[in-house]
Amino acid sequence: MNILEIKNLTKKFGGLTATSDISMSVEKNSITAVIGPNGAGKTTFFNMITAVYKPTSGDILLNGKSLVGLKPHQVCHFGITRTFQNIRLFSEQTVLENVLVGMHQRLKSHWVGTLLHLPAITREEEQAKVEAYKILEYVGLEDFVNESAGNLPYGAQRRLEIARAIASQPKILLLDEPAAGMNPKETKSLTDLIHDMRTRLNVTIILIEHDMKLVMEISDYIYVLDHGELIASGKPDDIRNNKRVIEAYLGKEASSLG
Amino acid sequence: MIKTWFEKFADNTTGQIIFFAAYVVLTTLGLFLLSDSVTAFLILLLSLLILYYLKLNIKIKWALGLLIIAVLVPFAASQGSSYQSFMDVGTLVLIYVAMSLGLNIVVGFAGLLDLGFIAFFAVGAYTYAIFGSTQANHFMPFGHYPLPGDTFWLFIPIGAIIAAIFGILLGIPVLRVKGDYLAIVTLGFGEIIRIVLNNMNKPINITNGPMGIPSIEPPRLFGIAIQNASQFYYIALVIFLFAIYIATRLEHSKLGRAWKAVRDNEIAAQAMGIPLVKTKLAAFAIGASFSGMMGSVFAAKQMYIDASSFTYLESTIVLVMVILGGMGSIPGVILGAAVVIILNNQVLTDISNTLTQLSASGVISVPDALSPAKMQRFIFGILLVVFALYRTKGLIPHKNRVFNVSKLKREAAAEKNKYKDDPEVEGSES
Amino acid sequence: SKSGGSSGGLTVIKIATQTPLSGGSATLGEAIKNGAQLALNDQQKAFNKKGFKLVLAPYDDMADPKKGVSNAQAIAADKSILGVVGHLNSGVAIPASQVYEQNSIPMVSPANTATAVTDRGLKTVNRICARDDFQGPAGASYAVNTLKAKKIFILQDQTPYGSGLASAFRDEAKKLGATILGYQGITVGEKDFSGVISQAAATKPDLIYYGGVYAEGGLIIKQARQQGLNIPIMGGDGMDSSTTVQIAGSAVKNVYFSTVVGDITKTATGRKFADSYKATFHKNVEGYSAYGYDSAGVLLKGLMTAIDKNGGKLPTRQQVTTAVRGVQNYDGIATKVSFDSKGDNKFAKIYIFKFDKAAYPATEQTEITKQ
Amino acid sequence: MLQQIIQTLPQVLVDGLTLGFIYAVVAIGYTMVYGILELINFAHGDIFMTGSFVGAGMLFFLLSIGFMSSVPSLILFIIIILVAAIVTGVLGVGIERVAYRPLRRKNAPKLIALITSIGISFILEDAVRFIAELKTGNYILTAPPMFQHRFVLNVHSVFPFFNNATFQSSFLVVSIVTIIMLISLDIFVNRTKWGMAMRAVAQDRETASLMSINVNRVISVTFFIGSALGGATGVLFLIQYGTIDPYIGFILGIKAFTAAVLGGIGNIRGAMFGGILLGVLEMFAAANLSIITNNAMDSGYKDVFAFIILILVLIFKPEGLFGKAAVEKV
Amino acid sequence: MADELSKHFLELTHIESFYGKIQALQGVNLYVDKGEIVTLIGSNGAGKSTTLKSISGQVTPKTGSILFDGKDITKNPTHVNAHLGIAQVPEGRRIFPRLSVRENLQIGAFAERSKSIIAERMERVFGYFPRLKERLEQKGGTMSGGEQQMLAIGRALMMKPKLLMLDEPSMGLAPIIVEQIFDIIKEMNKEGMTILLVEQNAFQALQLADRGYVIQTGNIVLEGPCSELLTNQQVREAYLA
Ligand SMILES: Nc1ncnc2c1ncn2[C@@H]1O[C@H](COP(=O)(O)OP(=O)(O)OP(=O)(O)O)[C@@H](O)[C@H]1O
Ligand SMILES: Nc1ncnc2c1ncn2[C@@H]1O[C@H](COP(=O)(O)OP(=O)(O)OP(=O)(O)O)[C@@H](O)[C@H]1O
Ligand SMILES: CC(C)C[C@H](N)C(=O)O
Ligand SMILES: [Mg+2]
Ligand SMILES: [Mg+2]
Repeated sequence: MNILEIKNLTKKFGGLTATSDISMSVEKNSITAVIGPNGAGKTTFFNMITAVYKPTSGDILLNGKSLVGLKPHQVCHFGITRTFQNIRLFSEQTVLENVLVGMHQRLKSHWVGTLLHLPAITREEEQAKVEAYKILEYVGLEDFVNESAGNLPYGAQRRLEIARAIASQPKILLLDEPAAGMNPKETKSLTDLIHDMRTRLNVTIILIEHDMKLVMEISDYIYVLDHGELIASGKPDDIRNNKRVIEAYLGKEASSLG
Repeated sequence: MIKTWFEKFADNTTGQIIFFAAYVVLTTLGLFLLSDSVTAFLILLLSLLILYYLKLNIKIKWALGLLIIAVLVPFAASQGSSYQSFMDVGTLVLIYVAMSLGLNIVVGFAGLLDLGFIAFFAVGAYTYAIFGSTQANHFMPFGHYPLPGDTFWLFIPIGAIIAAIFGILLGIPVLRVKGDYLAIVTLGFGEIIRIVLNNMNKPINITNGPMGIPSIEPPRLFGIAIQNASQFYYIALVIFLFAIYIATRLEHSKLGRAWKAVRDNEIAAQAMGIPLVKTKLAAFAIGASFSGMMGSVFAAKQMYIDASSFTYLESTIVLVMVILGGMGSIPGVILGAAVVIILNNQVLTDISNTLTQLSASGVISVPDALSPAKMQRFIFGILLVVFALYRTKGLIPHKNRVFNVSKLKREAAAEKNKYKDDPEVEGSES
Repeated sequence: SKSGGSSGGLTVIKIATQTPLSGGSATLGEAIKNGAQLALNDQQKAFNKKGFKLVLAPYDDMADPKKGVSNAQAIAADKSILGVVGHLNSGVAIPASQVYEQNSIPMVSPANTATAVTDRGLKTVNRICARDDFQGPAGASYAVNTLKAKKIFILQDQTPYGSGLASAFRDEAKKLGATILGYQGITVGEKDFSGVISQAAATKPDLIYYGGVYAEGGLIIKQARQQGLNIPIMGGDGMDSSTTVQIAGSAVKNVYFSTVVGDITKTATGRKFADSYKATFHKNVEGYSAYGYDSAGVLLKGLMTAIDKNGGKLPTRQQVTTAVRGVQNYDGIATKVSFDSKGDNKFAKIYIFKFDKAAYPATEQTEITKQ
Repeated sequence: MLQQIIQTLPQVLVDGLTLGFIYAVVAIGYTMVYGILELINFAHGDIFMTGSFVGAGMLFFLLSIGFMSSVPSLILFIIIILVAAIVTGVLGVGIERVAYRPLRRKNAPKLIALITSIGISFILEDAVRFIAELKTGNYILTAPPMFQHRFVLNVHSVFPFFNNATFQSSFLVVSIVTIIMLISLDIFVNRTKWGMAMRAVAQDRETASLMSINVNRVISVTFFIGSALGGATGVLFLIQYGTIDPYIGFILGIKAFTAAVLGGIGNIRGAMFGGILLGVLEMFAAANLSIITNNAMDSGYKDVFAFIILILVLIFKPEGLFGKAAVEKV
Repeated sequence: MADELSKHFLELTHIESFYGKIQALQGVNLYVDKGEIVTLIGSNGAGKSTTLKSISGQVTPKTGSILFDGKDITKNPTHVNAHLGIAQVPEGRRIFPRLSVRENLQIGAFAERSKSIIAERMERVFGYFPRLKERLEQKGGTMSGGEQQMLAIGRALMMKPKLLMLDEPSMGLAPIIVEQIFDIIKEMNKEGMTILLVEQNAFQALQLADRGYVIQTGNIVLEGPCSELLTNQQVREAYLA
């Protein structure tokens, strides 16, 4: 069953067409990769799904419902969250607080209730903290609970972005270059984490990544963009050997690597 | 040496309590005996700061703090002739603290720079002033004004609500404008409100224009008219406590986290499901309502208001209180407001009076152009620069809440954990 | 630091002044303070004889109502203060006097012309100057009847004083049959008023009236002349300052103002005062210098009466308050003073002055007494 | 009604331009400092004020030297404006050193500099007041008239529906000097390396220094230029209005800052345009608001009018008239 | 110390650097000879970036000394070091977001006066990254992540430095561009530029460089020719996976 359906999505910045007429469908509970050369339009594609940008034309359907025209926070309410290529943490706040913010949309408390000291709300807050801690344990950040997010090493910040995103219990999780700035060993554990998230959390994952080893290893399906256009799609093995993809993106060496 | 002693002291609760009790008793006694001494008054107030730094149970701290400000300070001060003067400064401190707490929500928590905050204070003040004097007769088709002083109490919530509405009105342009552009929009808004209030004596006379509104009814409680600073002190105290309660409760609530998230990174905040518009408007409305409440108190206390109390300079002074105290830090903001008010309305006046007396009696001689009576703002300016340079993050900088990790760990271990393969209960999860 | 006590065996009595000593209208505020200081100096001996020493306690109200109230509380706390001379701005005097009333501190104002100052019926509040509902109409009748102005354009500075005065002027001028071509507000602190002036010029008035203070008034005069408006310009007591001439320069010719203080240099005592003022403060007298002096004089007169009534002992504030209100036929250098039941001065007069040349003081044209 | 508005239009324009020019140059001071430090330099209005006092002081001093009174006023003026510009320029650099650089070094939060700037503003106001009072006994100074020759712009004979406008030769001086200042500054910032360095420092100080840019020097130069312009404008103000006091910087500062934002803060041309626009709008409102609203609002509302226009502009163009929307790449 | 001048082009002796109270470097010793490519590898938070920042002057070391080209530069401000010929491609690209691509490149050659030399260098950068030439007037901040990385490298090349320090240049780049970047580094090095490279992609870095250092929690734990490091068991386990 397809959870997400992209129809002829186009985005123009002035004279520049960042994505052009892209269509794809993402199966529920799959891991889908979007790859392509720099400036191909991958991040722009994520930005349209999460309503950061409004598409110039085309449609985005989540379980058949269109997301176009929603506000970014509404998209989150519909069950799509993301991480950012340029890390965007709440850097002044602690690691745990970052995760708590991720839970925002599923906490029920209203501020009036908070002021009235309603026991239900106090309880919810307590549980939220414990769950946030569990999530930090899950991504391996339990030693940084009270650290300011901005002071974490790069790789840890990336994992915190993931933790914050899964805190909202999304149906679809978009990861924009999650392995950037990680060494191979760290990338390996990230790969395991992504795998585990899919099975354990029942989440559909779409990721952008330039690390072909990771991409080839975990994706069920790959879409390749170049200059805003979809130039190929298929299973990892098809993509690995696709001439056009090798030429535009992989290069000879890298394709032999994965 | 000193450090180790200090560390030991920090762990010794009884020691601290004894020390603190001794301090409070002594200084209370000090003020009681030297009843007109500003120094004695300030040293007693210092106990609150000491209390803040003591490592005691938070509830005990609150109880002690309340005891000091609600009982000891007024009692000790009441012995001297400066009683009303001290209580007047105390009332002003409380008024401005509540306003600063409101502005702190807007600037400190939500990160929206506001240079027109005094407008909400003005709105609250005028609301009571108009109906608490004969002014309303000019345009209200029904009713008889002034409303009796007993209705004052109603005007505290009314002031809050009207100010909140104005907060939302201001918020609407904010939805698009960012950063320092916002600062200028709010500045403009503040000036618009002031000028309009100052000109609304025609075509219909609503605010009596530049002439201001005199003879505002004093509040009445059980038939007693409240007119003394020492009485207003308690009204302001109650609202102040209310404001602190709201501010601290909200800081660590879902809404508080949303504010800070919006402040730190709007795009990420939205992506996490935080509605930008609603969150910002809530900050403006709640922040404004603190000012609105205190506005009514201010009008009743002054018994006369005109637009000159609500200038742009006032807005910046409230902002100075917030930044000086430490943005986003509730204790800091309280200290910031207290320092600014006490400096301006008590310490500097006192110093300049002393110097004036000295120069009058020929002890020191200064040319008239440099007469100490004219120096207050100058000294205040120097102090601001010095404070800012030496406490760059504010007097009491904001600290992130520290979570009890071991407790969280224990609780996480005790509960069912879907993020973990639990060997014992394996299979029980479906 | 605030307690009274004695000095050289004399009991100290303090008289406070509360006026703006900093900010835009400090010239006038300081003139009042200095005037009061001189009065204390002059009467020191008489009080010393009775065993008292007079000390002036100047407070800076910064023309800010909040500050005025805080200072008033501080004044109330200083038990050796038995009276206040001040304020300059009615907007500050009104809230501050609520505190004086609660503490029975007599206040004598040299300058607060707004009606609400005494109309609230406070026992402690007195003034030696005329009220705006006298000053405004007096100015209007002079403008309409003497200067024959038929078409008048009015400007005001949107302060309690300026707008109160201007509206009193407007109402009377209308009554006397003049046409009001416009009634416009300006902003205190600005320097460019050409906008409203060109509006005024377009309406071709015979006279421009300005309710406000010299800082803006002087510029309005100058800028009106620059736009070719050589008609008479008139103002109130706020223009009664040497600074008006400094600012407007030669443009000040053909400017009239009504004021509450007459030309003190007409009398010998007045001239003596001006000289000793100059000798003490190295400044020329302002209109309000003499009123500062007379206000303090009235206050000291009341104080002396209270001392005598109290058998030569230090009187209470209540006693001084009553005595001050009871002052009758006090002869000051600038005005005679008798307080009525509200604290207004029965002898308060309005004087009309005209600048014939760029020099201060201006020439007195006439004095108007309330019927 | 319309007729009256049109009649006064030439005069309103002349006066509006005069005021607008002054706003424009002061606005540039704000915009430059803002552009480089993202700091609203509240003290800038007071630097402007100090400039006017330095100019007045110089003028009195020069006139007191016997032979100087026979020197043509244009030369006097040039000396005065240069001295005032240099003094305030140095003052600006000094303020930056004392009040802002230490904060930068300590990595203080951005807003804390707001406090030092407000503090400096209080200090400057009172310091100038003390000095002026000490020297002259009065802190309201009126300069001996310069450039007082009156011109009548005879528009009426060409377009009978206009009234004539009058102006003084000072108007010409103000216009010419500001236009020279504006153009040279525009060239400096947009055409020279310094300008690029300023913008780079504004956007990312650390990386700018990696590009061999001496960040502190660039900031000092910016403060020098911004403050010198402010000080020079103070002299223009003195020439135009004749009377100054230590508080002129406050209101003018707010207005100029508003103008800077209206034009798009950080943008030099925006500040120029914003200043001129604000001056003209304000003058127009002062002259015509009561006519337009049929006396419901008098000219006391002129600032309300100006601020409403500002807010409207920002609602539809949140980055100001000349500002470019800063798209944030996500 | 100054009299026993280093024989190395760049030499760090016992460098300790701090962020406030947090100590990031615990006494780093490292040298680079003229014409070498040296790589610094280590896991997240080990102190690689801090080492580069200490050399360029963005972080001032508390103790220790840094000698460059015969001069003591330990306490030099950043811009002075840049004048001496030290360029750094910073972590996270640090493009000037509101300058155009052209201006971003021009500012790289800030110290260079000659217009023709600047133009020449710019042409060369375009040769490597044609995308930049296509987008000359685009604001730096709106470029895609990888495009920004190219711009950051191009900007550093515009300086024509004596020592080029690259902090994870391959981050966010397409595999095909990564190959190209490594080629460019080689080429620059051939022309006489000394290079200090920080990379997560340790395998490729070690293949390219002459010598390598491994840093762990602020300490250099291993150093040697790359051929040795590539075969070192510890290194293979920790960084080559
Ligand atoms: N706001 C914008 N304005 C103008 N151009 C833009 C904007 N955002 C992106 N672009 C351009 O659109 C193209 C696609 O950008 P995008 O960020 O989607 O690339 P990408 O595929 O994510 O690349 P990378 O792998 O380097 O991150 C790029 O050429 C970029 O310069
Ligand atoms: N601005 C900062 N404030 C506080 N601590 C910092 C800061 N920058 C780095 N650190 C800390 O200093 C240590 C070294 O960081 P550094 O950035 O040098 O590591 P790195 O080796 O470059 O890591 P990465 O591979 O993640 O880039 C880390 O523990 C990090 O958390
Ligand atoms: C000096 C004057 C401006 C004071 C004025 N008469 C007032 O009552 O405020
Ligand atoms: Mg991208
Ligand atoms: Mg790094």
